[in-house]
Formats: sequence, C-alpha cells, structure tokens
Amino acid sequence: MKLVTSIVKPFKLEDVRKALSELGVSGMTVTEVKGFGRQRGHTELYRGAEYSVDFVPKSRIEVAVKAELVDRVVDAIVQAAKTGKVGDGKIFISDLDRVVRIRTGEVDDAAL
Amino acid sequence: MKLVTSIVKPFKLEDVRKALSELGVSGMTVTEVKGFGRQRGHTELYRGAEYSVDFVPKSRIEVAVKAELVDRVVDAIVQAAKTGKVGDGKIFISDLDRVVRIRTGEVDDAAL
Amino acid sequence: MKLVTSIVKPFKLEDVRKALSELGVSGMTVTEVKGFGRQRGHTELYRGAEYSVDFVPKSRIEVAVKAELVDRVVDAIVQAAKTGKVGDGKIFISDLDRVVRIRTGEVDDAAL
Amino acid sequence: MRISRHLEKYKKAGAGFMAAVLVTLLWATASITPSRALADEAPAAPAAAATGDAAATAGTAAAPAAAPAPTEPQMVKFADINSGDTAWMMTSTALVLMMTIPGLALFYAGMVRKKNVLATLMQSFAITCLVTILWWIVGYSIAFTPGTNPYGVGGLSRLFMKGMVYMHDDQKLTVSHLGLTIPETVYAMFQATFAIITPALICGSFAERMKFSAMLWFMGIWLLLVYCPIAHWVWEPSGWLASKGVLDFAGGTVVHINAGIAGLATAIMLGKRQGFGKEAMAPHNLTLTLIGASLLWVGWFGFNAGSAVASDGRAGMAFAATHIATAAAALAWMFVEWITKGKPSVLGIASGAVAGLVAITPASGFVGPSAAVIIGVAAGVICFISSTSVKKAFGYDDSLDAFGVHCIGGIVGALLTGALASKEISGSDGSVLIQLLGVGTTLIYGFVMSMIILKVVDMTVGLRVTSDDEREGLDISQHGERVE
Amino acid sequence: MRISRHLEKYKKAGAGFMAAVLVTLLWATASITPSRALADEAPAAPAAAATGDAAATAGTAAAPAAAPAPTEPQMVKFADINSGDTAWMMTSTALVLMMTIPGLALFYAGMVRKKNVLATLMQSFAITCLVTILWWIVGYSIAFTPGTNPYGVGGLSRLFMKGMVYMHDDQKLTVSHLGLTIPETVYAMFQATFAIITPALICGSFAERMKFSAMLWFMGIWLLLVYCPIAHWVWEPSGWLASKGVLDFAGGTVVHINAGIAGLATAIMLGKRQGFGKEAMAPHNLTLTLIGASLLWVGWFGFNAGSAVASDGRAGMAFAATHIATAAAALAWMFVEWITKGKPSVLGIASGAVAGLVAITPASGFVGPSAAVIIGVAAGVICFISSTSVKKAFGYDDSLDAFGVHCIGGIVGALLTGALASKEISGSDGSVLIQLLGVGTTLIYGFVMSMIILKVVDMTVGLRVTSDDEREGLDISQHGERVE
Amino acid sequence: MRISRHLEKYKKAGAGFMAAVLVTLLWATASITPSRALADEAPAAPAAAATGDAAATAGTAAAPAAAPAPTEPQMVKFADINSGDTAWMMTSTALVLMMTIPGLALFYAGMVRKKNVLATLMQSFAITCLVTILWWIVGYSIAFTPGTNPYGVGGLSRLFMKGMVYMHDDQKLTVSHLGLTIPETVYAMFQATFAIITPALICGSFAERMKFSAMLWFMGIWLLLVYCPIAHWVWEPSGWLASKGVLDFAGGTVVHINAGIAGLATAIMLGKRQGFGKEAMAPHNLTLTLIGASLLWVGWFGFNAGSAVASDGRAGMAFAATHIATAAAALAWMFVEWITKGKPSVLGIASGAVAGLVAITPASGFVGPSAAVIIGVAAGVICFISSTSVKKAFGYDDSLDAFGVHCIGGIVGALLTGALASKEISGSDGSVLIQLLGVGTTLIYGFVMSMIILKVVDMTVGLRVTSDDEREGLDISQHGERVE
Ligand SMILES: Nc1ncnc2c1ncn2[C@@H]1O[C@H](COP(=O)(O)OP(=O)(O)O)[C@@H](O)[C@H]1O
Ligand SMILES: Nc1ncnc2c1ncn2[C@@H]1O[C@H](COP(=O)(O)OP(=O)(O)O)[C@@H](O)[C@H]1O
Ligand SMILES: Nc1ncnc2c1ncn2[C@@H]1O[C@H](COP(=O)(O)OP(=O)(O)O)[C@@H](O)[C@H]1O
Repeated sequence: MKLVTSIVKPFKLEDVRKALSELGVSGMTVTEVKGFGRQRGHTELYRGAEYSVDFVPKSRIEVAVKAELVDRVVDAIVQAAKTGKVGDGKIFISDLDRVVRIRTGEVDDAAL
Repeated sequence: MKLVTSIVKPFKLEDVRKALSELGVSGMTVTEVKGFGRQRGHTELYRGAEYSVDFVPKSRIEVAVKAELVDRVVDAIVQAAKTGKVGDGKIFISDLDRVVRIRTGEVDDAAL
Repeated sequence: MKLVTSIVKPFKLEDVRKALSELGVSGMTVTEVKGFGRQRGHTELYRGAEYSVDFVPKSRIEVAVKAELVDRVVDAIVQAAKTGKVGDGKIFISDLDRVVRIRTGEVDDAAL
Repeated sequence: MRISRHLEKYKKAGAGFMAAVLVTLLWATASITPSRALADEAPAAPAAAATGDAAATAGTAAAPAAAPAPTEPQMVKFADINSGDTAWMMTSTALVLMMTIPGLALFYAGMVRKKNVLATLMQSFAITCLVTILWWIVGYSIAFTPGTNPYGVGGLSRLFMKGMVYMHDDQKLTVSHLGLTIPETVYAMFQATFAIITPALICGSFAERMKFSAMLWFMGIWLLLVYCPIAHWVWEPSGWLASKGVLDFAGGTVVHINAGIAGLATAIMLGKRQGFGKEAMAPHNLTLTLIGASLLWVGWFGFNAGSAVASDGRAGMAFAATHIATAAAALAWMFVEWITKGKPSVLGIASGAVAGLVAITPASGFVGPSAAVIIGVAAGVICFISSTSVKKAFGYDDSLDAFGVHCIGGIVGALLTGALASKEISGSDGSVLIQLLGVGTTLIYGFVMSMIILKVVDMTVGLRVTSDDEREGLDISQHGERVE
Repeated sequence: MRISRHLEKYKKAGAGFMAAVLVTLLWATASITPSRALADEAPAAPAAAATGDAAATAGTAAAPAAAPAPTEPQMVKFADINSGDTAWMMTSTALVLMMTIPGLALFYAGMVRKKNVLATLMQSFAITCLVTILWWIVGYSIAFTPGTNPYGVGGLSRLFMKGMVYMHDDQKLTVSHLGLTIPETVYAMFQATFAIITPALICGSFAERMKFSAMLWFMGIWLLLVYCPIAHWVWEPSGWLASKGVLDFAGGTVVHINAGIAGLATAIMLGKRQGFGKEAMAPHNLTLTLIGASLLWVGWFGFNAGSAVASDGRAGMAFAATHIATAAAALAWMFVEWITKGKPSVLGIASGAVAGLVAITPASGFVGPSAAVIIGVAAGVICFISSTSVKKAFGYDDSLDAFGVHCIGGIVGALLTGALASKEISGSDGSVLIQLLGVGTTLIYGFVMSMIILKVVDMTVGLRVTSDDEREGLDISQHGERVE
Repeated sequence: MRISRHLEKYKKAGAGFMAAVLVTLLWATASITPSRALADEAPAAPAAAATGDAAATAGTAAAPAAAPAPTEPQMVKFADINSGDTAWMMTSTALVLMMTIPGLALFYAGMVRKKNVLATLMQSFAITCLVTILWWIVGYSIAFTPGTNPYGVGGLSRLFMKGMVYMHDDQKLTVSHLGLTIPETVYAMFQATFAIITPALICGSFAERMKFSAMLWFMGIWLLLVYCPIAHWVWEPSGWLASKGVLDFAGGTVVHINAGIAGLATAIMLGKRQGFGKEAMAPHNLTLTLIGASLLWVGWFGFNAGSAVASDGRAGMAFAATHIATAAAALAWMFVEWITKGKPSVLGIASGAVAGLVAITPASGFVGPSAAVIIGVAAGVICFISSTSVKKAFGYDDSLDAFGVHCIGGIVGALLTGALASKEISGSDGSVLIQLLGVGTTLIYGFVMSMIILKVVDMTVGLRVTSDDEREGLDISQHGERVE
C-alpha cells in the first residue's frame, strides 16, 4: 500500500474529500499545519507597525490506499485542490510496509 | 528502523503511552488530527438547525522503533487502543532510512 | 527524493527555517505536536494540588528534498536546532516515491 | 495588485470620513463660545415642575399636574435636579453602553466563524464611536427637540449640543422636557446609547461578508435618515406617532423592529454567504455568545428601567417585568428546541433570553409580572420559529437572526403591549390597532429607506467584500489581524 | 439506539418542565386582574415610617423608632420612596445578577476541561431562568412574607407576585416590610438574584458529570424545599433563626453554607469523575476564571452593600469591609500557596478572593475595615487548606470546590461575625453560640434535604450521564455544541 | 537546581510579604477598639455644610458658601448624607474597580503572546489586592488627609482607617472634607480604586519579562513613595500643586502621566524582550483586548463622572465629555491608521478609545462636548504617533504602550485642560502654564523615583526573569499554569 500525503489550501479540503470518496476512498486523516513556500503570508498591523507573517495555514491530508489506486487518487486530488494560484500545495507518495485496523486486527488492504 | 504511525481515539492515548513504555519505548510524538472514516461525527444544533459534523477528533501517534520491535509495538498499540467499536483507528508502518538525535548527533538505533 | 521529518523545540523553528533557506530549501510544512521523551514536562498547580504534565510542545518540520541534498539538510537542521539540552529532538529520514506540485502537475524534483 | 486596488478603495472611504470629522472640528471650535446668551432665552422652569420622586425626595407632595408640562429643553436650578434619579440614569447609561460594547459585540462574535470574529467585534465598536459623533453633531437635536412638522424631525437648537449647559456660578443647568429631574447632558447620553445599539443590532444580518467601509457609510446615513426620524415620531411629544398614542416604553418599535427590518434589507441586498446551506457554519465559540447574552440581560435593566427616566416605582415595575419575561422566553425557547430537536442548546437559551428582552422592551413600563410571563413565552416560541423554520423556508441569510429575533420579537412585544397594558400601572390603556400603526409605519419606512441607502452605498463604495477576501476571512482582509 | 433512548429521556424531562411552565401560564393569566382590592387591605404606611437616609433625604429627622416597624408588605405613597435608595438597589440587583451570569458561569467554566465548558456555562444560565420563574410563582412569597409558624415558611399573599403593585393614578405602590424606602418590585428582584446565585454555586461540586435534565429538577426542588425555608428562617423577622438573633447581613449562612453543603451532597451522591486522581484535569482556560472572579468581586458590592437595602453609611461600611477582606483573603491564599508549593497561581489568588468575599458576606454590615482584614486572612488560609489537603484526605470529588470554598468560607465568616460584630456599627452584639445555631441548622437541614432530593431525582430521571457521554464531554452529549 | 534556586528566591519574596501582612494583622487587631473617643474630637459639621445636590434634595437652598468649607474629615449626622450622591459614588467605585479587573487585565492580556496571558492577568489582579491592603494600612491616610507640610504627605489620623466610623446608635458617621454628602468609607474606597488602577497601568510597559515577586515589591513601594505624594499634592487642598491651582478633575496627571512615566522607567530598566524587533510579537487574542477596552470605556464613567463626588449636573457634564471625547479619539486613531497603513485595525480603534479616555480625564469636569471633541481628536492622533513612530525611533520596548498612550495622552489632556477649561462650567479659568507645572513635576518626580525604586528592587530581588523562563513564558515559569 501507499501513503498519499497532500498539503492543500484549507478551503479545498471539502472538495478533496468529495473527490476521494467518489473513488471509494472514504477514510482519511487531516492535520492543520503551517506551510512555508513560494506563497507569502499576509502582513499584520500591530499598533500601526506592520510585519509579514511568512507562513500560510494549510491542511495536510493523509490517505493510505492500495498501490494500484495511487495514480487515480493523485489525479483526483490534483483536480480537486487546484486553483492555479501559487500555494496550491504538494502531494507526497511514500510506501507503506503494513496497515492494521485496530478494531479488527485486519491487516493491509483489508484494513483500508 | 521503522516508523509506526497510529491513529487512535484521543481518550486512548494515555493507555497506548503506558503500553509502549512497558516495551521500553519511551519516546513518541503526538498530533491532534481530524479523522474521516466509517465512524460518523455527531450532529450539532445551530439556531435549531441541525447538521452533522463528519470528522471525529483523533490522536496521531508516531513512534520510531527498531525493526525487530515492530510486531510487539503493533500488538501493544492494538491491545491498548481497541474498544471494538467503529472508529478505533489504524496503524501504518513505514520504513525509515535514518534517525538522528539532534542533541548528540547519534544516528539510527542509538538515536532512539 | 527524501522526506526529512524533524521534531524540534518550538523556539528553534525560526533558526531551522533560516538554515534551510540558506540551502535553497524554501518550502516546508510545520505541525505543532506534543512530544514525549526523556525531557519531562513542567508541573502544574491546581487548587494547590501539583501534578506533572508529561508532554512537551514541539514543532514537527517536514521537508521534501532531493536525495543528494539530504546530508546537508540534516546537518543544517542539527546545527540550527541544537541546544545541547535534553529534548532537542529527532530527525527521521524516509524515502519518497513521488512528489507532485498541485498547481502545475509537475512531478518529483521539478515539484520541489 | 488586487490588494493595492483595495487599499485605494479603503483610503478613499477613510479619507471621506476623515474629512467629515475634520469639518465638524471647525464647527466645534466655533461652538465653544459661552452659551449663556442662548441659554437665558429658555424660561427658567419653576421648581415645582420637578415631578414624581423628584418632588418626593424634595419632601413636597406636588402632583405632576401642578405645572404645565414643558415642551422643550429648558434651564432649571441645581436644586431642581434629583440626585437619586440622576444616579440611576447615569448608571443606566453605562449599562446600555455595556450592552453594545462588549455585550452585543460578543454575542455576535461568538456566532461567526473564527476568521471573522475580530471584524464582527469591530463593527459594534466602530458603530459606537461613529454614532456618538453624529449624535453630538445633529442626531440628538433632530431626534429629541420639538419640531415644527409632526411628520418631520426635531429642531436644530442642539446642533453640536450647543445650549446644553451647566452654569457653575448661576447654579443653573438645562434639562430635557423628557426628563425634568436630571441634567440634559445625562438624558442626551442615555439616548445616545440607544442610538448606538440600534445600528449595531443590524450587523447580525450581514455578518461575515460586508465591507467595513461600506458598513460605516450605511450606518452613518441610516442613523440620520431612519433612526432619528422614527425616534422623534414615537418618543418626542411633537412627533405624530407619539400624539397618536403609540406605546413604546423603551424601544420595541424604535430600536428592535427598526433594526430588525433594516437587517432583513441588508440580508437581501448582500445575498448569502459563500457556502451558505452547503458548508457547516457553526458558531465558533459560544462562550463569547453566552457572555454577551448575559451582559445584554444585565444591561437591559438600564435600557428598560432607565426608560422611566427616574428612580421610582415605575422603574421598579419595568425592572421586574424585564427580568421575569426574559427568563420565561429563555425557558420557552429552550424547551421547544429540546422537544423538537432533542437537545437544549446554549445558543437556544441565549437566543430565547434575547427574544424575551426584546419583546418586553415596549411593554416594560406598562405591564406587571404575570403579563410579562405571557409576553416572554410568546416571544420565545415565536422567535424560535422565525429564526429556524421561517428563515429556512424563505432562504434569506439573516446570518445571526437580527431580523428573526429583533424584528419579530419587537412586533410580538409591540402588539402584546397594546393588548396587555395595565391602566393601573401606566394610567393609560393600550390599543392593538394604534400599536399596529406604529409597527406598520416602522416596517415600511424602515425597509424602503434601508434598501435605498444600501443601493446608493453599493453603487459608490460597494457593499460586499471580494470572494477571496470573504474566503480568507474579514479579520485579515479588512483589518489585517487574526485571533490565534 | 442508545442515543434515541436518551433523547426520549430528555424529551420526557423537557416535556415535564414544559408542562409546568404552561400550567403556571394559565394561573398567570388568571392573576392579571387589577389587584386594587387586595392592595387596599394593607394599611397605607405613614410617611414617617421611612427610616434612616430615607427620612434624611426627605428632610425630616424622624428616628426609626418613630413608627412601629411594619411586619408585612404594605401600600405607601410615591413620596415615601427614596430615589437614592431605589437607584442603589436597582444597581445592586443588576450587579448581583452579573455575579451569576456571566460572573460565576465563567469562574466555573474556566476550571473544567474544554469538552465541558459550554455545559458548565449553561448550568448557571438555565438556573437563572428557572429560579426566576419559580421565584415569581411562589418563591418570593414563601420566603419574604410573614408566616404563621416560625419553623415553617411565609404566606402565599404574593403568589405570582399578585398584590405587588404600582398604582399610577393613586400615586401609591407597595413596599416590603424589609425595605420601606424602595418599591417592593425592586426588593423582590434583589432577592431573586440571591435565590439565583445560591443554586448556581452548587454546580461547582458536580461539574463535568451531571445530566442537564436532572440538574434542572434538582435545582428547582432544592430552591423551594431548602433555600426558601432557610432564607425565611434567617431573614424574615417572623422566622425562628431571625428571632433567635442569628446575624447574617448578606447571606453567609443562607447562601454560601447552604450552597456549599448541598454541593458536598451532590459530590457524594454523584461520585467521582472518570479518571479523577489518575488523569490530569487541569483548568482548560483560567482567563475565563479570572474574568469570572473579577466580576464576582465587582458584583459582590451589590450583594453586600446592597443588603443594607439603602444607600447610606451602613452600606458604605459594608462596601469597605467587603473590598478589604477580599484583598486580604486573596493575598493570604496566594502567599500560603507560594510558600508551600513554590509558586503563586492565578487559580489560587482568584480562589482566595472568592473565599474572602464569601467570609465577609455575613459580617459586612457588622464590622469595620480592620476586622475585615482578620476575617479575610482567616478565610484565605482556611479555605486553601480545605480545598487542598482536606479534599485530598477525604477523597470526595468536590470538582470546583463549592464546598471547600463556600461552605467552609461561609462558616468561617458566620462564626467570626459572632466574634467581631461591632456594637458601634450595628447597634447589636454578636454571639458565636447563636451563630453556631444558624450554621448547624443549615448544615444539617441542608445536607439531609439535599441527599433526599438527589436520591429521588436519581431514581426518576437519573443523576449522572452515561460513561460514554461523560467521556465525549457534556457540551456535545448534553447540548450538541462544541467550542472550537 | 536552577529551579530550586528560583523557588528559594520566590519563597524569600513571598515570605517577606507574608511577614508584612501578618504584622499589619497585629496592628489591625489593636485598632478595632471603638473609635468613639477619637471620633468625637472632630466637630460635628452643621447640616448646612452639605453642599450642592445634598442641600438640594434636602429641600434647602443653602449655597455652598453658607458654611466655611471644612479642611479635614469630620463627623456628621446620618441626615447630612445624600442617598443619591452615595448611590452614584458606590456605583462609580464598582465601575472603577471593573476598569482594572477585568477591564485593564483583559486589555493587556489580549496583546501579549499566548504563553504570557495568565501572568499578565495576574499582575492586575495581584496589584488590586496588594494596593487595597496598603491603602487600608496607610495609603488613604497619607494621601487624603491634610498634612502639615504642603510638599510632604498627609497625616496619619486614618492609619488602618481608624477613625473612619459609622455609629448606629448616635446616628453619626464620618465624611471626608473632599466629599461632604457621602460616607467617608465610600470616598476612601472610591479613591482606593484609583490607587489600584494606576500601578496596574504601568504593567503595560514591562509586559512579558518581569519577575512576579519583583513586580509586587516595585508596585508596593511605588504606591507609597510616588502615587500617594502626588495624589496628595494635586488633590488634597493642603497639597502644594492643589493650592497652585493645577486642574486635574479625575487624574490625568496623578494617574495617567504618573503611570506612563513610571512605565517608561521600567521599559528602560528592564530592557527589551528577547527577539524584540526580530520576531513577530503579535497580540495573541484581540478579542480579550476589545472586551477590555469596552469595559474600560464603561467603567470610565465612574472614573470621570464619579470624580464630581456627587450625582449632579457637573457629573453629567463630565459624563458627556468623557463619552464624546472617547469616540472622537477612537475614530481619529482609526482613520489616521487607515490612511497611513491602509487598514483600520481593531487594536487601533481600541487604543484610540483609551487614548481619548486618558486625555479627557483631567478635563472632564471643566469642558463641554465640543471641547471634548477637540481633546479627543488631538489625543487620538498624537498617541498614534507616539506609540508607533516615536517608539520605533527611540527603540525602547514599551511593550503595550503604557507610556505612549497614558503618559502622552495624559500630557495632551492636562495641557488642553488649561487651554479649554470653561469658566461657565467650572467657575474657574484654566492656565496652560500652571498645568505645565503639574505635568513637569509629575514627569520629573515620577521618573526619578521610579528609577531609584527599580534599581533597589533589581539589586535585591532581581527585576527580570531568566532567559529560559522568558522563553518558556511567564505563565508556566512564574505561576505553573497554562491556557489550553
Ligand atoms: N519542500 C517541501 N517540503 C514540504 N512541504 C513543502 C515543500 N515545499 C512546499 N511545501 C508545502 O506546500 C505548500 C505550497 O507550496 P508553495 O511553494 O507555497 O506553492 P506551490 O506548491 O504552488 O509552488 C507550502 O505552504 C508548504 O506547506
Ligand atoms: N485510508 C485511510 N487513510 C488514512 N487514515 C484513515 C484511513 N481510513 C481511516 N483512517 C483514519 O482512521 C480513523 C478510523 O477509521 P474508521 O473507518 O472510522 O474506523 P475503523 O478504523 O474502526 O474502521 C479515521 O477517523 C481516520 O482518521
Ligand atoms: N521513538 C520516538 N519516536 C518518535 N518521536 C520521538 C521518539 N523519541 C523521541 N521523540 C520525539 O523527540 C522529542 C525529544 O526527545 P527526548 O528523548 O525528550 O530528547 P532527546 O531527543 O534530546 O533525547 C520528544 O519530545 C518526541 O517528540
């Protein structure tokens, strides 16, 4: 199995989730993260003094999927998360040795 | 070494931590995450209007361990985190090329 | 490509970020996490009753980099994040099958 | 580049206001000249004119009738001021200001999404400042001094609050004809807090999407073209609704129906929030909302009992009616929700309390405890329906229910005041028909005028933030700030 | 299915209350008939009956003795009302309401875990509403009108607050025999806020685990069977503890010991929270707690100085004693904690302040500044011990120390009042023995009755939420809401 | 081991204070002896001495001049107390306490980083308690009783507030010569709240880095050596600045300039926060700040209108001036920021409001609405500059701008009071030169003394937390607590 980790704009989370469940991938784990990259953060005022906040809030989505599904999952995420503007984010694919479902003890594909 | 990442119910965190330290695994990194899966979130009221929140709060536990320890670690987590109810969560095992302890620069097993 | 995940003391985040951008690594994803390890948390008072909080706030930094950059990245992080005191944290290096930039669809090194 | 264009817009808007403020400054300087001359024109009121408790604590038994009731602000002696009434009215003024900041500000801020919490707080705070200045310039004068035409507004004798004096050496000061036993300054400030909260209430209807500059323009114009005339008609004896006998003890019509209907207009003109109906838009922190509701409750004693403009038995009765009706409404909303939805919510009980406060407002000085319970229960149930089913049915995005709670609650209160007013307590009978006249006038005049003002502001400044700004949240896009 | 079963329960509970409310409504409608008849029965009190400042500001020097002190509510002329006293009492009433919402609500909400913050706020708010309605129906009448049997409760002459009137044309209104210079409506509302905060204080002992429906039932019954009788015994002249000479200026016994001991009963009956002693249950946001403690302090001036039922020197002395004792107690707690634990905590200083406020409550009108310091320091040190060592020793889960601070603090205050009461200030000497009688009676009667009521509610509605609901948190399980 | 060393320090500090408190306790016990003897010394003031409204509501027309103005606290009859004035002054006292806790506490707490929020709240709360006790011991006596040397402090006749009495049987009580119609207890508490907020304001300058124990020592000493003398000089008729004719109605000089300049001293002595100028130190939660600013505004009515020490027309005029000036300043700051930085910020409008409140404080009883607008606009613009450009230019870390807003705003107000004071309202003309004398004296005396006290505390207790403690945050390092 593969672990597909994507960093997307928070307001795109909903769209990505829909896209994935259409592929039958109902499970995922989401973390709110701070992103640094080409996209600059906004500037804030403080007693009239201005300074720029260099991180941008992002949503980090982890999905474990069967190897054969990876390409379609990646496409789906790209479609759903894309705005064409800088800061759309990244997708990282890595390998998983094993997956276990705690409730049943099932492993690997059966656990997804 | 292996990285064991488990998604568990927050109130089980304490139990998992105990179980692991009994195995001599004292270090771990925990993230509060939002989980989507079979388990449905609760429904909320808003000025009498009801809508369902589809994510469930979960705790994401990362533990880096020696390869040979993996099985016992997984068992320990399953034992500790299991309630038998839907939403107990998952465990993902992946491979680690290298581990470094920042304080000492020690690497791999020595760094754990 | 490799994914370099480091767990560091929050107040060192800024230094690490600087060190990395000097290596030309401008992008990274940061998560606020709770760390358990040798470093003990502080003790809190509650109506005069004392109890110790056993986790310590940490920053989890993920950086995807070209394989050949890994060593220099690791060194940079160690230099920047080190205080020599217990609790400085860990670095985990793992392999990435693929990286995609959502905005352009570019993959792998081009996506970084 | 989008940014920059925006900044331009803001600067324009800002500059506009700035100008206004500066101009008034010149006037101001001009108007500091001793007002003795002007003052003396007003005939000194005979001490006997002091009414109710004033007379009471002064140890005399003078019936109010003793002197012809004055019809305009006038000069009186220090000795004619009742310290107890004045103490209560200054306290009430502080309480009513507390209703808006921080009360209402928090009540609303807790219901929006986290990215809009500061912008929501800012609306109430900025309105407080803006209205205060407009009130000083002309608002008080056109609302609470007698006018020549009952369908028009009051006079300009209090422009820049000129002529509202306290003369140390002559031991004289002015009082309003609407409160003979307290300094006019106190009466003017008490009314200022009413003029502040009314526009602030409207914000509930257009939360999370209106441009800050547009909001300032709209509120400023609305105050002068809608609030002041209606306050004058209903409360200033020379106003036509007042002379028709419309009963509105503390502002059910002038404040709540008025704000609520304007809210509906904004909800219609601005349209729905992005994702309305699709995404969950749950209140991000009801702790703030509950603090707000609590402070509204506490402050409302100043609002209602303060409207007796005296520290007497009438105020006491208004105080009791207010407290009891609020509790009844809160429980009513809570139980209806409990039974229909299965759970009693914090938002529900808080909304119910506010609904009760709104509905008892016009009735407070006219009814006793038991009638208060009836008004409260009616308000709780009806507002629950209007903020849930009705809103869903029509599909407008009255985001925080300014219309559903304040307009509807105000109507419930206004009509029940007509039905339940007690002659024993107020000396006058109520009439549902006459109340309907007041309600109808406010609904029509308020709605039409609000739509017009909104249209004008939309064509000039533009009412709504850009879709990106809305998505990023008003805190950052409008104010460059953020709550951690 | 578990869920549904629950909903059923809730609905039942809800419906029950709903019914109650509706029934009272019928009564209410019935009771709106003009109360003139009833009113006239009471003899109009001679103006001279006005005492203290009232007389003072009325320009006469009539000593209180001048007229036989009335023993029941009665009709007086408008002129007998003192506007200054009335202003202060209306202000005090608003302040005491502010103590409960948002004061106490926040004080408690900040100490629970995040998953229970809304439910904790909801308890104070819902109690405020519930008690208000019960107070209107019968509470005020049985607590503050004279009864036939000193060991029983008061009469029913004020059922639905009938007979509490303000008559515009006759220039007459009713006053309570416990406050001759202010309208009875104001006195009844002032006392209502005391009846509200007492049950609300109990919530501190069963935080994070009681079913909302069960809480409503318990509080409603407790108010009528425990609070009203004790208030009557101690404060209404015909009550047996009052005639025995028990001193309780503002409610150390009636409010704090009473609430604290009931709290202990709930802590025992409900048992410990899951994980108590094992998991860390640190306060999730002491910012809320500090805001709450601050508002309690500010509002307490209305509580104590307001209990003079006049705006005079006695109120002033109570005001000063309250402020000074609070500061002393807060510092005492802080330093003891600092020395014994190594750090002065925010929770500590806030708890100390509340302990001081509690302890000075019964003493406020009877002691001067220096005695206040002694009472404050004693309260700070003793409550620190009772909320830490003692609680740990016995192992009950008095979650937010309603017992440790209010019951113990109340006892400290009640006894020291007996020891330190100044004849110069109050005209009467205190007696530790008589105070002990008041304390003992309250402890025993309060504890026994509370246990009985809890048992009954447990067998019918069930006191405690399910283990899953407790784990998920009361916010979601009881109210379907959540703080972001 | 570092830890332990610290604990030691804390314990020492703590113990020190503890000792102090205990000692005073002994004294206290001593001082409870009936003060009749002492009291009788003071001649009973003739009823006619009652002035203004007092006389008024007492039905007489006695001009203030009728009796020679008393120059020290004295015994009067109950009948000489005005219930309306007393009601307003007790209310004002509660309002001013609310300004500090929770008002100022929240205003500051919202501006710091999350790791310091509790410590910041704790400062205001602990100062409230500490000052109250010092005020009872000696502060009130040396500040508000006449002294022998105009350049020194007042007498010791009110040590432990001995001699401040209320005598039930004789129907007598003491009043201050500064407020003849209210109980001395009320006047002493009203002034206590001023003595509380002044040091609390200083905290804004050394936020996020001062040791809690050091802060207590500094504030305690500063109160006695700086605040009390200056209050005596400016407000007690025998003080030299008072006799020179310095005008300071409610404390622009005594409170704000005084606190602001002491703040600058702390900012200089403690140095900058780690990472100042480099890291972003954005306010973590401006919701708290806005609540604080709102409560400051509401409470300030007690501060300014309360300074009339009566519920009369003068108070009313101060009330109006305060409200209007605040609104003008808030808008001024907002628009200047909007135009210069492109966005109107929540922090900006809140800061502007506070600047306006500060600047109108000395002027409130002396100017009318229009002059108030001028003062407000001037304060808003000038304080904006001083808190931004000026601070940046000099590079001191006046973290939350206690100096930039309070000292500068206070100076603006003090001088404009001289320029705009209206003879009509106050009966006396202002003089910029005399005002300058007051300002200059306060700046010099305050700055020098503050530096000395800081130096002493630094050499003994140590002013600043360790770099690790600062990095971890004061909440955990100083108080062992944390906000979730
Ligand atoms: N090398 C990297 N490693 C980890 N995360 C990255 C990396 N580069 C970018 N990111 C994440 O992707 C987000 C978007 O990247 P950014 O460069 O801003 O825009 P784009 O992906 O469109 O080029 C960043 O906010 C960061 O969270
Ligand atoms: N494919 C997946 N990838 C990543 N996380 C998942 C995936 N499926 C489930 N999870 C995580 O596991 C949690 C529990 O899964 P769920 O399906 O609700 O229950 P169960 O694991 O008992 O079948 C989810 O809330 C989610 O956080
Ligand atoms: N085996 C592990 N797996 C995952 N994270 C770990 C592990 N051990 C330590 N960590 C993380 O590294 C942080 C620092 O580790 P700790 O043992 O406290 O100090 P040090 O790294 O200096 O030995 C911990 O707080 C935890 O977040």
